[in-house]
Amino acid sequence: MKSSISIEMVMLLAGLLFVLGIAGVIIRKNIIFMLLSVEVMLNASGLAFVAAGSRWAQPDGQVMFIFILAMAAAEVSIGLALILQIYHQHKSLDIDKLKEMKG
Amino acid sequence: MNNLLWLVPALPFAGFLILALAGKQLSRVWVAMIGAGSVSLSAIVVLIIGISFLSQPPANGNYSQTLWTWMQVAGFNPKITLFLDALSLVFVFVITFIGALIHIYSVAFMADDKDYSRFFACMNLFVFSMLLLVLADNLLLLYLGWEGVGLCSYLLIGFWYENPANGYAARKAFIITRVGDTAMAIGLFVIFYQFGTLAIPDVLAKAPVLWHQGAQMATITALLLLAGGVGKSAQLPLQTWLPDAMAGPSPVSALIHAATMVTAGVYLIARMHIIFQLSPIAQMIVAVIGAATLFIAGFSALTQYDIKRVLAYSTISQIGYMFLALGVGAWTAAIFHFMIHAFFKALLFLAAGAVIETLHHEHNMFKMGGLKNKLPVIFWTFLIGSASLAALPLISAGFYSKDQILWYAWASESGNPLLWFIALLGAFITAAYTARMMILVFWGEAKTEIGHHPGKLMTVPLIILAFFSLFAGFIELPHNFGHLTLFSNLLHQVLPEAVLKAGMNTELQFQILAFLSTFGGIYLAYIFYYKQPQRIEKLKQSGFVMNLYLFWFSGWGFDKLYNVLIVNPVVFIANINKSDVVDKLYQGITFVTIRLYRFLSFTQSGSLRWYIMGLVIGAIIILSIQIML
Amino acid sequence: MILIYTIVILMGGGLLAFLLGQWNKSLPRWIALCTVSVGFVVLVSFWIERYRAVNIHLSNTWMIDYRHDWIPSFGISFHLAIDGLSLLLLVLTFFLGILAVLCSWNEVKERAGFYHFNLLWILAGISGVFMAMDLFLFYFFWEIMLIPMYFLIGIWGSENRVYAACKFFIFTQASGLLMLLAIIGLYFIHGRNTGIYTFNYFELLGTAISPNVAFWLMMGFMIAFVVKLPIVPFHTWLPDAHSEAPTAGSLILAGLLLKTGAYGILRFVLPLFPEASRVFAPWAMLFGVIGIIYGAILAYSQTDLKRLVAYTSVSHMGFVILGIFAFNELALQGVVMQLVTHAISTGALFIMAGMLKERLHTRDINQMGGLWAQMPQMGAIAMLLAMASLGLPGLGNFIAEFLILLGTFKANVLLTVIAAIGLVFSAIYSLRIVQKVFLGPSERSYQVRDFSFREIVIMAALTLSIVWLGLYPQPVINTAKPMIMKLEHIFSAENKNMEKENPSVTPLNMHKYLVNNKE
Amino acid sequence: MSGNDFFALTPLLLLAGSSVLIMLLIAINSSHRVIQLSSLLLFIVAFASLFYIQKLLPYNIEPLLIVDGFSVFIMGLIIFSSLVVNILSYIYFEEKEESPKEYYVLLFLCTLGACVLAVSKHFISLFLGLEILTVGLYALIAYLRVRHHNVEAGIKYLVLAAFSSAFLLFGMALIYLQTGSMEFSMIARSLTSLQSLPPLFLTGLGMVLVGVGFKLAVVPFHMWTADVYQGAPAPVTAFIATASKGGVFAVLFRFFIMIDGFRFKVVILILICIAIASMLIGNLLAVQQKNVKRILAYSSIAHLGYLLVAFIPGSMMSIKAVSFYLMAYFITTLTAFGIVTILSNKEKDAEEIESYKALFWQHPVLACVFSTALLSLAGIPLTVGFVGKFYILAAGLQAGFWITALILVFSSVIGLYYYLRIITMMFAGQKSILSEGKKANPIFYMISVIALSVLTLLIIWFGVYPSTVMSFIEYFRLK
Repeated sequence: MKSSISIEMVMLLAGLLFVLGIAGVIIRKNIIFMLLSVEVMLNASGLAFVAAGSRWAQPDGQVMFIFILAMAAAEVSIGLALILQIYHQHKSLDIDKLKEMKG
Repeated sequence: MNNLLWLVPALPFAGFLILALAGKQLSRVWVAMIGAGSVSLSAIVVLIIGISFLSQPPANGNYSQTLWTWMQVAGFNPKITLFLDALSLVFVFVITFIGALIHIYSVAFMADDKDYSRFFACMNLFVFSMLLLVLADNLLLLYLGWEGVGLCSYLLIGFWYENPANGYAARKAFIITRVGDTAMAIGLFVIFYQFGTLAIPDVLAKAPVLWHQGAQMATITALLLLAGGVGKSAQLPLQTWLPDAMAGPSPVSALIHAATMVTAGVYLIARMHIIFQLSPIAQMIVAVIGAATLFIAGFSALTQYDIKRVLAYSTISQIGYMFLALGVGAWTAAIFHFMIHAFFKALLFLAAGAVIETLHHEHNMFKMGGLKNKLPVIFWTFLIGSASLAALPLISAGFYSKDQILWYAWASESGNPLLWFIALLGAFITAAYTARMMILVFWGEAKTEIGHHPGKLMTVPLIILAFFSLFAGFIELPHNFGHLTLFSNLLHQVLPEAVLKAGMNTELQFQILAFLSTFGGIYLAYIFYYKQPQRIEKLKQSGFVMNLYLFWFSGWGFDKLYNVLIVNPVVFIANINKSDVVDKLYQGITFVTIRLYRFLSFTQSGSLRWYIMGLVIGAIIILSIQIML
Repeated sequence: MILIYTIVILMGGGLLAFLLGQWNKSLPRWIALCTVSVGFVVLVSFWIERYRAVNIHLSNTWMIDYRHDWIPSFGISFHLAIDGLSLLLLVLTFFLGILAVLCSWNEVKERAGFYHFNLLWILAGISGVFMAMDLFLFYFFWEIMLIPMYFLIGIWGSENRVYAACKFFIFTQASGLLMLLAIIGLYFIHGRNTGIYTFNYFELLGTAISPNVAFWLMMGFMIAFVVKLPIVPFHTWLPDAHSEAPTAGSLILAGLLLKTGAYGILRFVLPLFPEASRVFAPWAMLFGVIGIIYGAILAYSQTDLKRLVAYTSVSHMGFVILGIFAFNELALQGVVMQLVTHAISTGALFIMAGMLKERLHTRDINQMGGLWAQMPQMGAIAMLLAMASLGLPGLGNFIAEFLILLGTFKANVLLTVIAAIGLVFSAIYSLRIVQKVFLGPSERSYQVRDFSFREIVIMAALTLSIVWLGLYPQPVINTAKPMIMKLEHIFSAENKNMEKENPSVTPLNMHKYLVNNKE
Repeated sequence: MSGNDFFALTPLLLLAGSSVLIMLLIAINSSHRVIQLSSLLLFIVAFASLFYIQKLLPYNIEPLLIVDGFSVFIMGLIIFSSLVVNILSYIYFEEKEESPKEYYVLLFLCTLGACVLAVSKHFISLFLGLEILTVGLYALIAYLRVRHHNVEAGIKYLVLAAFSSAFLLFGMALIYLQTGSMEFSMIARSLTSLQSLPPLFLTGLGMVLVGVGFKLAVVPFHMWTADVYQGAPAPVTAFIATASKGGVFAVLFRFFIMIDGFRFKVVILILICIAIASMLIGNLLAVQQKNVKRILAYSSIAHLGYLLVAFIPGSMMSIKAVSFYLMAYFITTLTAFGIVTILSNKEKDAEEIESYKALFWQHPVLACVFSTALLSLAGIPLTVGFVGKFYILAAGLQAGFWITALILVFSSVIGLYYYLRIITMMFAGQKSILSEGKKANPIFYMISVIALSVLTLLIIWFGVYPSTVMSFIEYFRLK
């Protein structure tokens, strides 16, 4: 079955999502939202993989996507655990407050 | 006799070693015995050698003894070789003989000094170095002696080290002579590359072969050697150290700064006379330097109040005469004057030392006076010395030596009337300041109480020296007055005869002029300092005279000139650069590094969002580089 | 094997001193003394035996040559060899080593074990430098001596020691790494030319290198050596290191570490890059002369005694570089003499500064003065050393400086004359030392004792050797001769080529007119 | 998969199995000591298995993995460093944490991840290995969760690592899009025809570099390093500094060798820029730093820069130089962090430079060990670091990269300054402010000290006599 959406368009979307994710990470101060934005970036990469896989008509892209999902899940779970701890310690989720180490 | 030669320098050196290593443990008597004894023994050895040399002149005109080869590098192989010919013999004789007398004198003179053994150690070392200087067969060994005497001069000028002024004078002497020495060292380089050796006989033998008359190389070499001589002999323009060198004990002044070391320049030029002969220009410069020095120093001597400074300037002036003689080619006259001068100047210094000691270390002549009757021995010996210095006609040795020089300054081939006139003027001034000194010290009323009288150990050397100051002149009499040439005959084995201009045979007129100038000088002093001292006061009213007086008094302002031109700038640069400007460069690097660190560490702000920004910017840079290229 | 033993003895002795120093304070110094003395005796007897057995100045071979594979994949071998120059410097190393142990006999009371460990390892590193005939090995030893020296200065130095130690380390390390680059560069060039990849000195000799590359490679070597030597403007580590180091440290710095720089130039720079050296020679000589004058002027203005002596080293080392790049036997022999005599005389001055510090607790010469009254022996020795430093004939330094200037005169008259002015300056600063410290009025009323027996032994050894070298330097000259002849041979051929090219008269080639009569 | 495949993967399987085994041990409530010792044993077994699989080499497990000499060598390094970290961990965690047992599980997993990186030749296995490693590290870094610094470091690392992973993935996707394969050799095959690279591939490669660069902590992706090094527990820091970087560098190297990335000028240019920037900035950042862990962090940035210097020529010599330097760096860094670990106390890691004052007089052995390690990092002869640096310079100069070699020299001089500062501090003063040795666990303290001493001896031995190691590396190099 021939796709009606061209690869370029999908890649463009993926790139857009990726840049949006970057922007989100940079702009947001709340750690949860930062994690969220990172997820967006990861998914953008996943999308790119899927698109690439479909270009070469291989399943590899989709396999990769599943791996990415799994990895993102693991990451988020640890991330959330850490966020809990941070909230516990700092009573805040503002990333800019986490500046104890520098120099 | 040949193999006794090494004993001459070795004896004083042994004395030095014993005194330096064990001086603290020895009693004063032993110190004196070793100190004076070693030099006296050396004098006896010289006497033995000298007699044999004179009675059975060696075939080639010299004794030489090689002790060992100093080093052998690439064709440069100076040996430690002693070499004695007539010229050296005169010097060796003067050094050991006068040296021995001065040592004996010092036994009494220094009797109360706490550094008795140090004094004799240095004196012995000096005699050793000086002997090495005149006995050296090659220029490098000569240079060793040359620097060695400089060292001893330094040590002895600053002998009373507690006073920083003495130390300053000592360093001044060393450093100024070092300037000349350095030039001389360069001269040695030139000689080595020209002749491939530094051995004096070889150099002298090769020079006329290699260089034609007036060769440029000869001039360069001669001038470089001259620079060494000028430094050591306190001639213009390196004369400023000698008056200050009077800070040392009087025997030191007598031995080093009158009789021997300061005449090393004369020896060097006489020794290397062939090179000088090859360069008329250089020889002319020698003569001019001599004339100018004798003139300048004479006027300075006229204005001093410190008795030793008077004698110091007079020494400079008298060596000026010797240089003048060397410059006009009157080699033997110069050496003759050297010998006579050694006698009378040593005498004068020793006598002055005795006076100073008797007057409780009073140097100022204006505070002396009236000693004529109180210290008869000193007075008479001093008078004889002064007569010789002033070249009192006929009866003093100084007359015969100086007269020769005056005559040659006019009559020799390279002499000229101007030189002669300056020399004559010099003789006039010499007589004036000598008479002034005599009058101030011995006539008039006593201004300072005298202490104890000098003992036998001090007076006997004075008397012996006075004897020579009177009679040593008779071994060399003018043409028209006995024409005795014992001394020059001896020296003509080594040194050439002075060549006279054609038609010069009216020596008598010049002698009369010299007569007149001497008496004129004495009369002048008599008028101003004895008869009518108020005239001096009157003269001092005038600003011009006063300024002139101060100008002469300060040695024609040379010290000030050198301070302004050389010393102060160097010291200034040294002091502002004390912390080393180059280091600032590295401090700058450190500074930049630390600034960079500060900046970079500022980027490590700890803010996660900032880090992400950094990461993104890095990514953008990389991607844009990749896309662009 | 004697070569390996000397290094092993030192290193082993160091370790032993370190370990035993934990439970006995005085044992380390005895161990150190024995170790160094054994090495000294072995080397001296070897020297004498060689000197007697063969005409040392004629033999053209290496006395000992030991080689063992080390890192074969890089063509690196453990290659030690000595010729006369190395032997001289080795003897010097052990001689000063003994004195270094002796002069820190009472100075070092704490951590004596580690102190002597460092001392012996420095000596081991220096010995290695003088023996290594594999460039990698050379660099290896070159760096090895730094760390213990760093500790020596940094732990036992005076107030500002850390700064000085770091400065020393960083200067030498930075320059050393550049040399490493040059060594590796040379290695590859030689490898590409011949297919033999090796760091062996003998193989690398005569590597054909394009002039431009050769120049830069040479600069890599040179920078390491001139920093060590040191040459203005790379000298600023030296005053700091010297003034802060403990006495033995200063002694070794001045006596040995500086010499490794000169040795490096003689051994590596000139033979490996003859053409490039020739091109660089006028500049090197110029820097040498600048060093002579600049160091002397700086020495004059210092008030810290050790700093003053340090700057005199800068000045004296200027003569070394001047002489080396004159490329003739006279100057090179002078350089060898200068290395030996400067080590002795300046080392002695540093020891004396240490002794004064021990007694007066200051290095400021303005606070001294009039010490002669209480310490005439020390004063007399100081006088002699000052005279040595200003180049008084009869003492070793004179021979050195005279030969250097004599040799240089042939190569460049103008620079020689300027360098000779340095002799006047050396008189100024040397006499200033004596004046400020021993003469003049007493600044404070001290109660100080003169030399102890141990100090007399140290000073006697030093002064006797300096006088010996001044009056009969022939053993040193003969021993160094084969090496110097080889060097001169390299350059004499080129000399002739150069002279034909350049007929015009300038102040810089005036020498041809001053020296040409002979040829 | 055939039996042989399993055989070839024995070390990986052992590591994976070990983590399960430890989990079981935790479940039956074994003591910390038992777990520590058994994990030590398991690491040793895993390490030994590397020798066991030797005769198979090289062995391809299509399409994901390749077990060849190089990967065995890298795995050896990684497992070795985990082993050392494991030894050091006991006393560190025993006094700080009530139940440090899960730590060992995570350690095994991270080691597994790093080893997977070493054997991967495919983007998927690369990604898997990287994520196993990274996710494990998140937990390890923040393991002492009550400490503020640990958690801060954990979240920073987490966000940044995920962020950079996204770059890596996107880059991979682009390369995949361009070449149609994620296997290195296939990618290479589709590139062989091209002399100039298509922009899509270039962009992808750039993004991969961003991701990898982050893991390697090279400039400009270095900013997290100091914070994470400082915040993480000292043994974990040691692990991050060694094992994780080693694995990533290995895969990067394999990737570049296989696609022959060295022929593309642009890529080389970027790598040169990164190398120079890493060397300079890494060293500069440490100049006046007062925290030892941060100093070591910055120095690791610089050392990765040095590695890149050897990496850039892509020659035979590069491979050997990189292998050697990695080994040198591993041993040295482990030693250095080992000292930090041993000297840490219950409240605080020994990270202030002031706390090292007079260490030499208090603990001469530890001070000597630390000094040796620092000198090795500085590249002073007698240490392995010197031979490594020599190797790198040789590799760089052989290909004529004089600029990078010169920068290496200059920056390592800067580096010298801060290493010396630490060393100086250890020799300064009289009284140490650090506590006496770990009285609580004298045996493990001794074991740790012995382990570090052995490492020190290795540093010196390989520094003095490197030819055995060199021939070893020759045997195991990437072909």
